[in-house]
Amino acid sequence: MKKIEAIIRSSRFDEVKEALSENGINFFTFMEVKGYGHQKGETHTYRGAVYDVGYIARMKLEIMVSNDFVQPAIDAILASAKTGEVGDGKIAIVNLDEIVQIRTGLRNESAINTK
Amino acid sequence: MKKIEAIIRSSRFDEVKEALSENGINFFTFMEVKGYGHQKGETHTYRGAVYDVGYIARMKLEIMVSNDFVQPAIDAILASAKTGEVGDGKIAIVNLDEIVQIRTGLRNESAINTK
Amino acid sequence: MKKIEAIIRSSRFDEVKEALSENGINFFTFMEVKGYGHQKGETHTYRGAVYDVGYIARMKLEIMVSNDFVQPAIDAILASAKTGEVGDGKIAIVNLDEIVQIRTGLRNESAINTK
Amino acid sequence: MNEEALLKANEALEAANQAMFTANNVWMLVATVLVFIMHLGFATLEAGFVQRKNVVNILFKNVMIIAIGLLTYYIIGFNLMYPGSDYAGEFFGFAGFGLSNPEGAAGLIEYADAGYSYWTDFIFQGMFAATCCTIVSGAVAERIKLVPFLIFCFLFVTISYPITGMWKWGAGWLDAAGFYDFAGSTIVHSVGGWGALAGIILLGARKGKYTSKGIRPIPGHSMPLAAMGVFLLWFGWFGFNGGSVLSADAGLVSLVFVTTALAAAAGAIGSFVVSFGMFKSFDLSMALNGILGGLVGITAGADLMGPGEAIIVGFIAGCIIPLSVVFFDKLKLDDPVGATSVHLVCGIWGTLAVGLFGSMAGIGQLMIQLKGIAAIGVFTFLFAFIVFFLLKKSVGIRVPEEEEVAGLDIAEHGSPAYVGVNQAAFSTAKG
Amino acid sequence: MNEEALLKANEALEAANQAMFTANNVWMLVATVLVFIMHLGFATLEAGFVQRKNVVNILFKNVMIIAIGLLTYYIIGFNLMYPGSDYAGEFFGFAGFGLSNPEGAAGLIEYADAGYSYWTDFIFQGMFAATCCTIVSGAVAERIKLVPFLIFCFLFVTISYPITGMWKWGAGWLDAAGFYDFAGSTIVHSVGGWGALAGIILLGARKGKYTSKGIRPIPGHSMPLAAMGVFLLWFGWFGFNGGSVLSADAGLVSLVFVTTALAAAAGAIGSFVVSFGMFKSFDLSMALNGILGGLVGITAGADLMGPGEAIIVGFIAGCIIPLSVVFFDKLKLDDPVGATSVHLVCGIWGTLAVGLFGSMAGIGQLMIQLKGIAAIGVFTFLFAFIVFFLLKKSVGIRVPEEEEVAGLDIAEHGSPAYVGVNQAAFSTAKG
Amino acid sequence: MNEEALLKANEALEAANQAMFTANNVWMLVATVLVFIMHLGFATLEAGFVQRKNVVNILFKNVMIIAIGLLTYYIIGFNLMYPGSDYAGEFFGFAGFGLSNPEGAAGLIEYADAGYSYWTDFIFQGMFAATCCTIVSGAVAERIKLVPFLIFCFLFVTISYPITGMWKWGAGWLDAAGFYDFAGSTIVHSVGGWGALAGIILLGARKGKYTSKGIRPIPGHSMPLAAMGVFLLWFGWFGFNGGSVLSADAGLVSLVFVTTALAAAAGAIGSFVVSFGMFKSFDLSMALNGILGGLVGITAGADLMGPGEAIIVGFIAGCIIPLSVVFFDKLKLDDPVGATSVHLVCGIWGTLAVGLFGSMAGIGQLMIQLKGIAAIGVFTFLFAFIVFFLLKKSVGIRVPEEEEVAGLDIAEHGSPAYVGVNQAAFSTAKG
Ligand SMILES: Nc1ncnc2c1ncn2[C@@H]1O[C@H](COP(=O)(O)OP(=O)(O)O)[C@@H](O)[C@H]1O
Ligand SMILES: Nc1ncnc2c1ncn2[C@@H]1O[C@H](COP(=O)(O)OP(=O)(O)O)[C@@H](O)[C@H]1O
Ligand SMILES: Nc1ncnc2c1ncn2[C@@H]1O[C@H](COP(=O)(O)OP(=O)(O)O)[C@@H](O)[C@H]1O
Repeated sequence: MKKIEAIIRSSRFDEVKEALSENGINFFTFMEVKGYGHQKGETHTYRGAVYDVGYIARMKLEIMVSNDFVQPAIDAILASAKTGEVGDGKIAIVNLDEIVQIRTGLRNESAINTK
Repeated sequence: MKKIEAIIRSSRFDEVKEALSENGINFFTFMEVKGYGHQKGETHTYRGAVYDVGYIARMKLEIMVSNDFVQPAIDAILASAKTGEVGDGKIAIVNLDEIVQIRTGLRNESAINTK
Repeated sequence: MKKIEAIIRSSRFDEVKEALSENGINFFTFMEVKGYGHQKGETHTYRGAVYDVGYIARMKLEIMVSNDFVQPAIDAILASAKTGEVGDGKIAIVNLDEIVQIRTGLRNESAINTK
Repeated sequence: MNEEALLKANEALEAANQAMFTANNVWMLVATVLVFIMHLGFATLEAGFVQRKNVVNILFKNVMIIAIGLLTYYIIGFNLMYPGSDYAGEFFGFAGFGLSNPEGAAGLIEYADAGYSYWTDFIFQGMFAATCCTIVSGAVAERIKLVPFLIFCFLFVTISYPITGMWKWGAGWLDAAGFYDFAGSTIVHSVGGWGALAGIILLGARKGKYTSKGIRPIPGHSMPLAAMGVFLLWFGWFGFNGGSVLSADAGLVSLVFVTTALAAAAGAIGSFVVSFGMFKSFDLSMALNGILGGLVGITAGADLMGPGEAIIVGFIAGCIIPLSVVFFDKLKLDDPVGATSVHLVCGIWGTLAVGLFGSMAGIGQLMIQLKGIAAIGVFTFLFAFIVFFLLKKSVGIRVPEEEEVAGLDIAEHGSPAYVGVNQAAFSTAKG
Repeated sequence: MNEEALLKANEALEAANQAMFTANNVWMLVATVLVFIMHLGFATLEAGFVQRKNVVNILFKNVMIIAIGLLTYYIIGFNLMYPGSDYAGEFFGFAGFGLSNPEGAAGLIEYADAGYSYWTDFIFQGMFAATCCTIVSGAVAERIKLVPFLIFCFLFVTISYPITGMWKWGAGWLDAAGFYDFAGSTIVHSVGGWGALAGIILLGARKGKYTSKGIRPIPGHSMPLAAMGVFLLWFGWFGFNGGSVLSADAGLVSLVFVTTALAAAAGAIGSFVVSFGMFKSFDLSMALNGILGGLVGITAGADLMGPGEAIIVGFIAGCIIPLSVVFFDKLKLDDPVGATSVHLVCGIWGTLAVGLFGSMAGIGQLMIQLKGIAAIGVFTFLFAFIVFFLLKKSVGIRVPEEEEVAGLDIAEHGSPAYVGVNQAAFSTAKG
Repeated sequence: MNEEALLKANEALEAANQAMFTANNVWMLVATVLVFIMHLGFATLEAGFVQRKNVVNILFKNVMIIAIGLLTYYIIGFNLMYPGSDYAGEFFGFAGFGLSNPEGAAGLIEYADAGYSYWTDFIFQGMFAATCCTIVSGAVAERIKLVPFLIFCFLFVTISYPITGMWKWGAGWLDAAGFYDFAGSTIVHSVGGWGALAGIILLGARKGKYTSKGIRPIPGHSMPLAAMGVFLLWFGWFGFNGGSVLSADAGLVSLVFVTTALAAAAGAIGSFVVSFGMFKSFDLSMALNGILGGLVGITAGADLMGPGEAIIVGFIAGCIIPLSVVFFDKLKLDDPVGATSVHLVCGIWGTLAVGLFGSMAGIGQLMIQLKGIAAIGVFTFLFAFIVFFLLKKSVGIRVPEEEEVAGLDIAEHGSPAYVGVNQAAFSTAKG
């Protein structure tokens, strides 16, 4: 089992969600994060001083899947999250030793609700 | 060393904290996250239109522990976070290559404050 | 490739950012988290009752790097985030199976913008 | 020409009287709008002192209270509170449903001895009426069911408040007995406070407030809202007390302004000093409650005191606040906004103060004040307790625990008070 | 001594007249500040009903509207709206640029029959003027470009509003025809509403509001701000309607207070009942709009109704609100704050109500009311439509999609409305 | 019958005079409540312009300032500022501690030539007094220690403000010299501004504001709060300037309303134009400060100007704002709310404007204005500097760096201004 961590533009969130859903992935956890990278932060102005806020706002999705779903998930995200502009974000794959569903106590493959 | 990632209901937070503490785990980091899964989002009404907010609010706990503590931690979370209703959340176990305590520079087992 | 997860004081954020940058690491994602550990939470007073809010506010940085950069990154963080007081936080290293840059579809080393 | 001069003089006198009537009435109308804006003050104060998840609910209640209060006061309340001279010295009277300008436009100036017009009388009193329910709404916040609460308000403002109000302001038996309550320390504030007390006794505390390990405070979600509420209440209080002169009498209204302002200021200082002494912190919520305590305290005797006496009365009210808040917490009576301390306790204090300070002070007056406090307290508390009790036994008054945890905004209104930054988090709608 | 008495009597009469003039003028000035604060009411209401990312923008617009409104009303508007008796019964008139106290200080009392001074007249009317643009600003929020919007406002408040205002209040042809609109259900509120309607037709809906799967609501970011706005508007409305008596006449102003307050309260109840029936939820935003609907509804006939009639007019206005909001959504006319429902629809209703209830009711009056509604509606809608259309074809009126997604605060102002907890997130400045 | 007519005429004249007195006094009391609500305006403006972590602190200070201001003005300030005719033309006078209605109720109308009563005089002036400290509180926000600040305020409002106020309004030497300051551009606003300047010089800038790489702005946490503050201040200013007529004189008060409103509007435009020119952005915070600049600017001569002149004075004040803000930043004088630009710089400008525009304009007057500005400036700045300096050397005036980083809300008050969504984050209480 793997955990897919995707950092995406919040404006692409709906599209990514739909693309994942079309690939049978209807489960994930997400949060708002701040990114620092190629793309510079927004430029703000306050009382005559112009400054860079130093970050860009992004969404992070964490998706636990069984191994078969890793490639389809990556493809779905690539297809839906890409704008081609600097700042599109990254996907990382982390290996998971174990997954437990709290409600049932079921472990691993059977704990993942990817279907 | 492992990192335990638990996604739980915020209403169970206090119970989970207590259960971990009873098992000698007095250290973790947590954050508010949004979940998308079996349980549907809250239904809101605004000016005559009913809609699903598309997510449920959850807490995510990240607990770094030495290997001995993995099973007790899982058991403690299962016992304290479970309501039996859809939406109870998941626990995932990630392997850690290394842990460093910033204050002391100590590494690995000695860096983890589980006792 | 590794993901470095660093939990630091928000008051050290600027210093850490600079130290990473000096080591050629100009890319990371960060978020506000709450910590529970050695350091007790802030003590608040409200209408005559004194209470511990139960957590301390921290920043979490997630930095994906190729293996060569792990040690320099750890050193940079240790040097810049340390105050020596209880509550300085932790660094953890997670192995990554794969990294994909959404904009280009490039994978792994070439996907990481550490240079 | 002799006749002409007299005619002219009469004309001039009538014009002067009309001018005075107009000036008086302008002041009473200004006082009315000032009392009106107190409802925004209560709304923001209470909204600031509750948790984020119960803000829509408290705002909704405050909106409905003023609407219900004005309408029922028109239909029943006004004629129950001011039944007319036929019922002087009585316990109860009613002059019939609805309103009717008694004499028509021509008679306007005679209505209240040139102090104000008939319509002004109604609308000024109407703005006061809803206040008693607003006070309750803060104390029972975060756990009461909406519809039973609105039923309670309807009955409280339509029946209970006008009846006890009539006892004094409607020339009833307490008035005849010499009880004095200038602008309503007892008649408005304590009445609200007794209703609040009955409510919180029957409701119980918010989940998690009183634990086996001690009190677990549930801080209000926004201090700017709370502070705004207090400033707006103070602002409105100039109309509440100043309008209670029932004319624009220059000397008296301005004296009432001075006593009101100084008592509020002294209340802030009193609360500051005592709460710093007790808790070693500069507690904003206490200073805010201290101002309100000072205002409630001076309300019964704002026209009887000199500035120095007003300062003493306000200062003591301010000192009472932290002690009273801690006291109610000791009793496990959970009042998120401190309404019982501010309105009930300081309302009693202010009413007693009439017997202790100012131009009516004296042991005899003190006894009469006690009598009035007790009579109105017993009636109001019983009324509120019975209504809440019957509601509790029938439809229930407390939301289910899940709803309390989730917050009343989502549970009862399906709508949060604040919506976050990121619209992307919204899925496509169903409806 | 005979002579002396007459002289004295004359002196007294003059003094009495001056006193009455002063009292009248005090009321009109108080009404002016109350109308002024409605601009804060609009600002907070609109700010509360938009998304977090468009708050600076809406506040900026509200600040600029009042500034532009006052200045242009001074330069042109006032003399276009009140060109003087030479233009009575006409469609258009203009008394020249700027202001000049016509008779000097000595003539002050004669200016408006001792009701108010020349300067008071200007400033009271000036406070009204900007309102029509503020109404538009809410409806077109979250997607209109700033500069074209300010150009629209400039033209709307400088030309369109004074011209139609003159038709009735400036003694123009509609006044001669017997049209009645006491404080501006049509002349102020519907005019704003027609401008809003033209704007939202030409602008289109906010991105993502109307999807193939149905309506996707875009909830306002702060209910406390919205509620504050409604209370402040209600507060100010006592000046808006009460000041429209144009003197401090005790009977009439106080009657207007009563009808205004009761209509607002009934509007809240009407909206509450209908929206609960329709959506099975206690919708705060609807209750708030219901209050405003009741206020707009009573505005045309606030001096003609008894309290019972005012309650009916307000209640119906409140009932209209949820129906109208749903109706505009059906037409895919996107109005974030409900300005078209509140100001246009209830403005029409209120103007018609003059022909149905109160002392002028009658089929003949109803027809004249319809005529006035139609004439002003056609003129204003066409004016606004043409101006917005020309702006659309030239500079464009809608922000680019990316800017809409990012929010106008960052895109147009480079500055968010709220800055988060953690300053550490700020990098060192460039500038 | 002859006698009867004369008696009647006398009675009528007295009634007319009483009516005028009452009307005048009603206006002065309304002005008082309007000035009162400016304290809420300052509180929300300053709260909006500081960081989230310092909001409780600034609210607490604003609450304490009005409390301290009113009480000390009662005990000392009023009789120091208005020591009576014995001290006319002097530098200093004192009429004793506390207040005493000098003639009793019967003499009320004579007190100020039927303009207002004794108590009105005190309370109107008392509301002004605290303003000077409120101005300082904004400038020194986010880094000053609470208790030393309150000590400073106590001394500033009790001693410094009344002494310089006496020089002009208390009929002191500057009044005798012909200095003119209608409602306090210098006497209130610049005085506050000088105190602020002394404070920020001795305190130093907030940590991280001026870096080696340039200015790092520290944006205010809530623009809605800031905007609300400015609207409330503008609202209150109608009482501040309108009440300074010291009667309800219809022509003069309404002229002051016109000049005040137009100057504020022109200030917004001036600031908008210049700041757009300088920074190419539509900066809300500058537009808000521009309004305040226009208001401060017109304050000294609001009764002397025609509307056109008021627009010029206000427009120039608005233009000054962005230049002045940038200028103080160049000097590394850190003022989170722009109090020095608004109150000090525009206060000086407004005082000078009396010599340049309006009915007193002239080179001689200009010189006298300069003299007054200098005299009051030197005295106030020295007073404030010495007090702050002594406090700095004794108890210290700046919070430790950790406290500044953590925020004063937690460090000094143990309580955040806003509490988040999730109560689950709270542990069980200790206390
Ligand atoms: N090495 C990295 N580690 C962690 N997060 C990263 C890394 N590189 C990029 N990100 C995240 O992805 C976001 C977009 O990356 P950026 O470099 O701006 O664009 P792109 O990926 O298109 O080159 C960043 O703001 C950051 O949140
Ligand atoms: N595959 C997954 N990947 C990431 N997070 C998940 C996954 N499945 C569930 N979650 C998280 O757990 C929460 C609860 O899951 P849900 O499927 O609703 O209930 P249950 O686990 O009881 O079946 C989700 O809202 C989501 O935050
Ligand atoms: N075992 C752990 N798992 C996850 N987070 C931890 C762990 N230990 C510490 N942390 C995080 O680091 C923060 C600081 O740790 P703390 O124990 O207070 O100080 P120190 O590391 O200096 O001993 C904690 O508040 C928490 O966020």
